[in-house]
Amino acid sequence: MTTPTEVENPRSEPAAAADFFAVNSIADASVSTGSATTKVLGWLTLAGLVVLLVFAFIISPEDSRETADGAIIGQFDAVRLLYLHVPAAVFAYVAFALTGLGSIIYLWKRSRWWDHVAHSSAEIGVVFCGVTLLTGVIWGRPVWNTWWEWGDVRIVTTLLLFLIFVGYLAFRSVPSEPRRQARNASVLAIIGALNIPVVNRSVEWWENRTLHQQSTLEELKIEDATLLTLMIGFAVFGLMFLWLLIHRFRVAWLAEEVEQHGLKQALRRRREEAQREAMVS
Amino acid sequence: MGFAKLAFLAMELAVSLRSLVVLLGSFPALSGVDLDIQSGEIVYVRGANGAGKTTLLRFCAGLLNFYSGEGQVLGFDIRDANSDTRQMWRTQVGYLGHETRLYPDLTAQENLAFLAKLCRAEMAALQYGVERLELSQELLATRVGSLSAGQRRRVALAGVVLRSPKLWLLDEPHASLDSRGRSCVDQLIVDAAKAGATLLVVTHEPVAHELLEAVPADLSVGESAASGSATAGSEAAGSASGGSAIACAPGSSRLVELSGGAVKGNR
Amino acid sequence: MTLLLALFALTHAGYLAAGWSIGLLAIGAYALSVLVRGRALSKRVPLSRQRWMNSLPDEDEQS
Amino acid sequence: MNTSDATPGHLSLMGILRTSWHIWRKDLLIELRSRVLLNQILPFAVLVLMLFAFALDGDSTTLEFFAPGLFWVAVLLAALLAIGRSVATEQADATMDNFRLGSSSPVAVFFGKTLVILTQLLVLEIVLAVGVIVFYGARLSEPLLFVSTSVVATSGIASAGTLYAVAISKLGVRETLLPLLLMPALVPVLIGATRAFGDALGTAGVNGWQWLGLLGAFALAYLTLGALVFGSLLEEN
Repeated sequence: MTTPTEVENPRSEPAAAADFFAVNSIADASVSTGSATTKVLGWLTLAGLVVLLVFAFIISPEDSRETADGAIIGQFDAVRLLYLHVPAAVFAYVAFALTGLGSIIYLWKRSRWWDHVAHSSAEIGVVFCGVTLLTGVIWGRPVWNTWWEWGDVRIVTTLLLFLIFVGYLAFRSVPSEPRRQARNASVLAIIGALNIPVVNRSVEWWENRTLHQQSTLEELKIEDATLLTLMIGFAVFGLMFLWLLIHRFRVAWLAEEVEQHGLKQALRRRREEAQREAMVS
Repeated sequence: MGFAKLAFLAMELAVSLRSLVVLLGSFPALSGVDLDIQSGEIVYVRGANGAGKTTLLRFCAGLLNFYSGEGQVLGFDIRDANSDTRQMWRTQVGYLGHETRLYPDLTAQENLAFLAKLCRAEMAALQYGVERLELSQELLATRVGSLSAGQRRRVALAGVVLRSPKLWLLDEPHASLDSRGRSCVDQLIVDAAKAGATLLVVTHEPVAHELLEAVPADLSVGESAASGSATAGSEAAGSASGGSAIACAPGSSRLVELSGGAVKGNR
Repeated sequence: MTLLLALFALTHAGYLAAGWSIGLLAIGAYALSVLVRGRALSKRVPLSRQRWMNSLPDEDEQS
Repeated sequence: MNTSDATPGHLSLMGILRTSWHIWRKDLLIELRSRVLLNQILPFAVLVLMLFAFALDGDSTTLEFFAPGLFWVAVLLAALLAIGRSVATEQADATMDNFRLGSSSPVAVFFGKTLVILTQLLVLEIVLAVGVIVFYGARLSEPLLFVSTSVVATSGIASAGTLYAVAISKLGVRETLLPLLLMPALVPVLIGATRAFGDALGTAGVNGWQWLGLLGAFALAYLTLGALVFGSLLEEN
């Protein structure tokens, strides 16, 4: 990752309190979470998105092939939705895996840095997961002739994963003691991440049939343009994920800064109060 | 001399805190406490609402983590995050908070028996608690939910007594007690200190002079340790630990004022 | 018009347009909300604590 | 009979089991006095069975076929109440502090509370079993599988429930948040237990014992996880 890696455990430096107050020049503060790196990243993402759209709608062919008995089958134009659906799904899973990883490291090292990574990643994961479900439903209608298929393992697993992390975010949105929240949220995230394989297995055993492409790449009768478009999709979503993660992380970091600032002021006020009282008596 | 003083510091201080900051959420309930309490001492803590009295007690009970500072309680370094150490620390304190921590659906007897089992106290200790708090058989057989506030308080205190704690942390033990209950508690406090326990008692009422002087006053009543507010923390720390290394008699008592989450020396 | 509708039905263009636009709009809206939150918060934090502004000296590095 | 002399006896297995047992007995005593399970949660569970019958138009074939799933949904709904009640018991007068200040390890508290919920739900399941047999016409073809599925699946529900309930016990919104967190996590139990019951009640041609294995792994995972993290969940800040 880029710049924010320099920041290690912002909580563990109460000693810097004094000069922080001396500066206190909030008026000329910056007004965004952007930096040179993220600007480049952002433009690259947007440019990539345009390229992706061009490839998805114009260059890549529609999915159709002839079976042995002469019928023409395939997803036809609907395949173009997969260039959004598949990368979003993959990076939703990546995001949740990162949340699980960040939570484990948080419990181990107790550095708020990793807690912010976990929280940020979960939020992005929920957005991507929502997009996955939405496009999946829209794609299923023309191709499977049904909006939703309970017999399908991946779609059910993904919905559950979505709900688990919606719950995680709901937990995090309730204001409470910050360290306890971070600790308990980490536990929730780890359980949630561990649930993925369990849910997946159980849904698969549940109904031993599945509509889903066993492996999307295999089924898509890999034509060069199709594969290339999918790869572009992965690249664009990778950049997008990184951009979102960095910005969201900085939001979390700023929120903690504000909290720390409030804490230091509260501490100062409280000490003044103590001194005043001592003077009186 | 140096050795004697060191030994004194190691052996005799039941509680020793330096610049202790404790957060509740992101509010600094304790903003820098410097406090030394010797074994066998009774320290009354007074202060306005929100001064941090309850937080100080809960911290000393090992129930809260701190933000910055250092020190020890009953010989346990407060920086030691090991959960076993923490557990041992907690088992040696007797903490009475605002809540009575009793189950309203159980009788007083059942509540006390459960508490005794949780901390593995012996039946004799339970019996001692029952006697000291003058709990009648009839009261013991009553559901806690239908006891009066004062009676519940006495049951809760018996629950503290049965732990035979080394450090007593009592949050307004007089609350909702009648005069007989109060004198009962006062006597309990003095006796516990004489038996070698250390007591930290939060009170809103003016502490009666006869209480503070119930013990030989010639042995450093009040001026042993607590001094310095938080902002002067560093210099106060030196004087507080070094200044008055006079052993106090078991049962000697003093008053400490808490305001703005910091202790200031009194008398 | 009916021809256009028929074309939509035949080529799944409606599904395609809906899927892509809703998907990208959702992500775009989220990105925007992150930026807005960041802007609001960074007004309340001194510049010296926003370390990604790498033009500034990192004064807290030692602590 | 060790007293509070700070030996690390609180870590011994016997110490943990003894404390769990005391917590179990204490909660059952409270239940005997307050009758919340008997007077409120049990009737509610039976009511749920009735609601299903209304929703499915009282069709006896449908009800018999779906009896396993309906049974477990009723259990899950009642479990939410039982778990909420179990935490509320400790929340009323800060009795959670007694556990923190006690000399036993937090693991004992976790096991004890799990055991309480397990017991209560098993009692509830006996009533529900009679309910599906009487109301839905379910036929018990494999009693052993039926009983072992109940015990194992309910252990999973109880341990996961205790874990989640304590993780959010300090929040004011815990009643509304608990279902959102707990239900997705319990989906594997619902699937597994329904399938195993399908075998036990003879409505599905599957191997129920295989599903019992999944349920066992789930329960074991949550019991282990709970034992590992419960201490930090109990801490205040």
